[in-house]
Amino acid sequence: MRRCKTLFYNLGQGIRNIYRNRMFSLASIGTMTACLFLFGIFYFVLSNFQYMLKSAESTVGITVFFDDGLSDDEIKEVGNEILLRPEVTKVEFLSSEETWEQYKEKYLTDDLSESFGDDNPLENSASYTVYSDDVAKQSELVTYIEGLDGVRQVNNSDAIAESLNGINLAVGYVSGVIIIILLFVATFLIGTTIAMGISIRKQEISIMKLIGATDYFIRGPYIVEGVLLGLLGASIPLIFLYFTYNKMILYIGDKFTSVFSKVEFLDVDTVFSALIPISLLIGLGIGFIGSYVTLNRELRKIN
Amino acid sequence: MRRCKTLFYNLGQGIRNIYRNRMFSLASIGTMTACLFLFGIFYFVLSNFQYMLKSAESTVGITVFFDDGLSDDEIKEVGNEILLRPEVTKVEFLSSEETWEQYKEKYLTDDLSESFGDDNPLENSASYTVYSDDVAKQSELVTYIEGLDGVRQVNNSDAIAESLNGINLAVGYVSGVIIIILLFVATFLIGTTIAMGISIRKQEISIMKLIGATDYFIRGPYIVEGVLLGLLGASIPLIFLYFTYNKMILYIGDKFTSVFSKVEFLDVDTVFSALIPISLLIGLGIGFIGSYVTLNRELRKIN
Amino acid sequence: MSGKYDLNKDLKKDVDAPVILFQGVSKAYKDDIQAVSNINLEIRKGEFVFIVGNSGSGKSTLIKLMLREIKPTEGKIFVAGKELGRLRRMGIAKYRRTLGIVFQDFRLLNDRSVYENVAFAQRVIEAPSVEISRQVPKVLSLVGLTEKFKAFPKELSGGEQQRVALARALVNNPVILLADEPTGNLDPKNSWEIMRLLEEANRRGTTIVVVTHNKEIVDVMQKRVITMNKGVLVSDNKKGGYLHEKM
Amino acid sequence: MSGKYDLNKDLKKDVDAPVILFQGVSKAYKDDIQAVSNINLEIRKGEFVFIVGNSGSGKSTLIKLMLREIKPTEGKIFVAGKELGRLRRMGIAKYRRTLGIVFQDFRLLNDRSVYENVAFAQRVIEAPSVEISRQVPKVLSLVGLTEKFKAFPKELSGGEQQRVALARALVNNPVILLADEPTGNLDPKNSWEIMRLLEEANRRGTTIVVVTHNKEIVDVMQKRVITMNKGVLVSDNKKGGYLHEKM
Ligand SMILES: Nc1ncnc2c1ncn2[C@@H]1O[C@H](COP(=O)(O)OP(=O)(O)OP(=O)(O)O)[C@@H](O)[C@H]1O
Ligand SMILES: Nc1ncnc2c1ncn2[C@@H]1O[C@H](COP(=O)(O)OP(=O)(O)OP(=O)(O)O)[C@@H](O)[C@H]1O
Ligand SMILES: [Mg+2]
Ligand SMILES: [Mg+2]
Repeated sequence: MRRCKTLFYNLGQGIRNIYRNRMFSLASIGTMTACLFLFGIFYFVLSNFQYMLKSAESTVGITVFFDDGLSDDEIKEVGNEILLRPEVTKVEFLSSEETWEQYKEKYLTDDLSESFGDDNPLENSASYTVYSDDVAKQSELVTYIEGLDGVRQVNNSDAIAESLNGINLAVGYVSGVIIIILLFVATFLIGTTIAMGISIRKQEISIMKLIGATDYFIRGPYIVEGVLLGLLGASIPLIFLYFTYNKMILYIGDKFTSVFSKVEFLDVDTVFSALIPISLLIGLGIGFIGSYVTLNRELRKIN
Repeated sequence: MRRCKTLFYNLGQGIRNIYRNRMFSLASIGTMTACLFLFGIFYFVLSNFQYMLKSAESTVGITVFFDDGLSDDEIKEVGNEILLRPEVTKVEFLSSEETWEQYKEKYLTDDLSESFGDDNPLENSASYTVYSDDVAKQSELVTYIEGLDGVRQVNNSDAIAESLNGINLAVGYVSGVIIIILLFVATFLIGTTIAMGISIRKQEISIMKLIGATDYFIRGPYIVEGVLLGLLGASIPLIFLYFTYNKMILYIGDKFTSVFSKVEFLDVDTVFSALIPISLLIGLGIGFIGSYVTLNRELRKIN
Repeated sequence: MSGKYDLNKDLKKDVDAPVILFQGVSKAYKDDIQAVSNINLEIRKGEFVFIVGNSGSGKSTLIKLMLREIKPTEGKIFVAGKELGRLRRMGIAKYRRTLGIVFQDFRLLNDRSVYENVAFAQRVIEAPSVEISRQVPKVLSLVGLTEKFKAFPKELSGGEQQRVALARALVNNPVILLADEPTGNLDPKNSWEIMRLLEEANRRGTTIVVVTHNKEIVDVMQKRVITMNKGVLVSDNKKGGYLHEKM
Repeated sequence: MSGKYDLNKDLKKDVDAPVILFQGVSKAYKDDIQAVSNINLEIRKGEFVFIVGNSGSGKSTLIKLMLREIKPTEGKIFVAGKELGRLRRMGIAKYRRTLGIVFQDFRLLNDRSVYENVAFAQRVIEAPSVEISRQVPKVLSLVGLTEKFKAFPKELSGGEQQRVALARALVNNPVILLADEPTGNLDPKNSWEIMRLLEEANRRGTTIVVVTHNKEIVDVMQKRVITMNKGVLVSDNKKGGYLHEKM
């Protein structure tokens, strides 16, 4: 009963505090909103970027050439063995005829290519193109394939694979660093906002203490206030971002249709299934811890 | 004389205000520092990224094949005409022999390539590789080259050129949007900080007005304060970033040596020759306008 | 200084108009709180007027009206023949500079020292530095606070704060001095010293309006006494004492 | 409630120890400002004590020491036999709940209504809601502020604010009531009503300490009068009037 009454008192006072100190409340919510809005934008950019890289990775192929005179069955056998690797997503076969056709088209004039007649100078150029979804393991995969019976040569575009891998790492690093900086900045900003809010109420708190209120009694409403402001400040950018996400990806997709036409964006629910709990937790955490710590420090100072 | 005295009074009072309201001053400087720090980091990422893309662009080549039997002089003439274009940075010649060598190496087994003897089935495959530093104009360049006498065919890797161009545009867009958001957020945060600062002094301002101080007289010290806080808040991240920039690029270069080994970062002075004036202007502007506007609104409200 | 709003000059001239003139002035804070009702009042140059009355009878409201901190909801107030309601921002500031004011709640600048609080009133009228550094210590010694010039308001006793407020009101030799309860936190001895200071200023020509609850002082000094009750001006004695309560 | 700090119980019991006991108490705010020096003072249960003295003589400092808002730089203060300096945070809070205090500068909660300001003192002692809604209007009517219960401190006259502060001090029927200048902003009639309220509380057993400059009240009421001068306790009359100034 008494607990219940205290809870109601704290809730009521907390809400009244928010209303009475509109200025301060707006500032806190605004700061929180701004920080988590930036956080959300970054989260979008990075999660989509990594998703796209993942798709890009799976389009980087390894070309496998076979020993002279390998039979079709043996070639199939090699293909099956390659498919045993978990990171391999697809294996495509290109016969020597197809290779020669492609070559002719690319390098030879019509006259010249006709001069070859039905001869195929690239008789032994049948190949597999192997796609994997993890470029980081590509060199390992190459070694594995080179060790297979019947494989003459493995060509892999090291440069592209390494680039993708490097970009992946770089994006991961930069994203990590920026998000950490952002969280630091957010914590600092919200901390000072709360500290200023409490410093405005120093007088009020000191009066309460002089009348005999315990720290515990004084703290209640302020913490309720902090938590509510934190949650509000986290919800606003979430709601805003939720309803604009689809527009954003449509717009960006539209702008760069030539480049990104094949790449898909993460869908709204996937992105927000992680973003919502993270944002709310950050809001709640900063609101609670921020007001608790600042209050305690301030309460200790008074008298 | 009187102007001078007023200036000194405002300066003195402004500095004293900063000291007396340490809490508020720290909050303002902190907010400004945080925002401009983020701004600086973005500026680094983006300016370097664009610089790198620019270098990458210049490595994307166009391959030019010639009409059958074109003489060496005529080929040279074509080269010169290509070099007339301002965006072209380099033209490399690849004789048909070299092309055949490369081909043999890539596609043929030793046995097979020996069977060709000294024959060169790719007799007409001499080519220029043309490098330009502006992928956006590549299709224009291709049309130009196709129109030249003696040119049989122009191959350009549309995909790569378009990708680079697209990435370039995308980075420009995203960077623009993020920087605009960042400036909005910064202005909002600093605005509320200033507004809170002024609201703390509402009482003080009202007393001054009741004693007969004009808006002009009251405003002076607060504006000096705003400007000083703005400049301080802009200088701190600048100094910090200036001394860590080299470490950052060293660290990143080190981490991704395999990918970025060839790409150079912008050097410290180039980056900061733009960042310093921009940051200081932002600090000064927000400090001045922020305090001026908030003050005027507040001054109008009182009495 | 534009002539139009220069009350200062008008106030210093020996104009015929009363220094302060209330014509049917009422002030309602909210619809239901009528703080003062239909006040007609005339104060002439050089007068010394006490305003007395019960708590909540509208005395401070009268002072705030004279100061133009608030505007009347009805009626007009003239100072030196100029209507206060017509003053613009600049005019109000200039008008206030001719006043000396002691607020009931002191209203000192909390983050400035005693010296700076008093000096501030001089800075506002753009007094030269030399005069400030001559005048401020003088007036601080008059109210007995020479030793406290470095202290901040929070470090002062209630009575000391009140005397700082008075020093600030006196330092500019104002044309009109409005003092709301200037001795509420002062012991009898200090209170009498303050009254002597006010009388002296009055002798030098300052028009003085003092709100007070101090019956003894009002009874002894035999000045003009205006009595308020529930927002109504119930009596105006040219020379009198503290009216006895009617209820 | 732990027994150790339960001054409340001790105070309500009829213990033999004096309610308030100062032993050689001095307080220096800064090295050079000795606000009170070597005070020895004993106040017994049920006493009614006036503290008088010049502005800045250390009266408020005495009250602040009793309230344990500040600690003495020398000497000890005992309340109901317990030394205040030994109390921990929780103990201080509990101790203060047994007091009723009127501050010289009121110290009302500016963002709460009159009703909430008074109710707050009851909430602090965790009074049940029923009692709050019965007690608060009662005490507000005692100080004559029934109609103002919704107003915020800023919307009150000086004297009204002072009476809210008094209502807050009275609402819990405190064991000790410390009032610093409770009538400084009140007219004689209201002042006397307040004094009657204090006497009534005193009759119900509350120990009362009143700092005042009101000579008339002190002279008429003939209670114990302690006189301070420059931080020194210069006289302590069991039944007396306002001492005349010696200088
Ligand atoms: N800002 C305000 N809003 C609403 N009501 C107000 C405001 N200021 C004053 N009042 C009310 O107006 C009435 C007159 O107030 P005023 O301050 O003029 O009284 P006073 O005569 O100075 O009293 P005191 O002697 O107690 O200072 C009071 O009832 C008060 O509650
Ligand atoms: N926080 C403080 N810091 C420094 N000095 C202080 C502080 N508070 C009070 N003083 C000084 O201590 C002395 C006693 O102050 P105190 O408030 O006890 O006086 P008082 O007797 O209550 O006076 P009054 O009747 O004017 O209220 C004064 O000289 C005052 O300036
Ligand atoms: Mg008043
Ligand atoms: Mg005092």
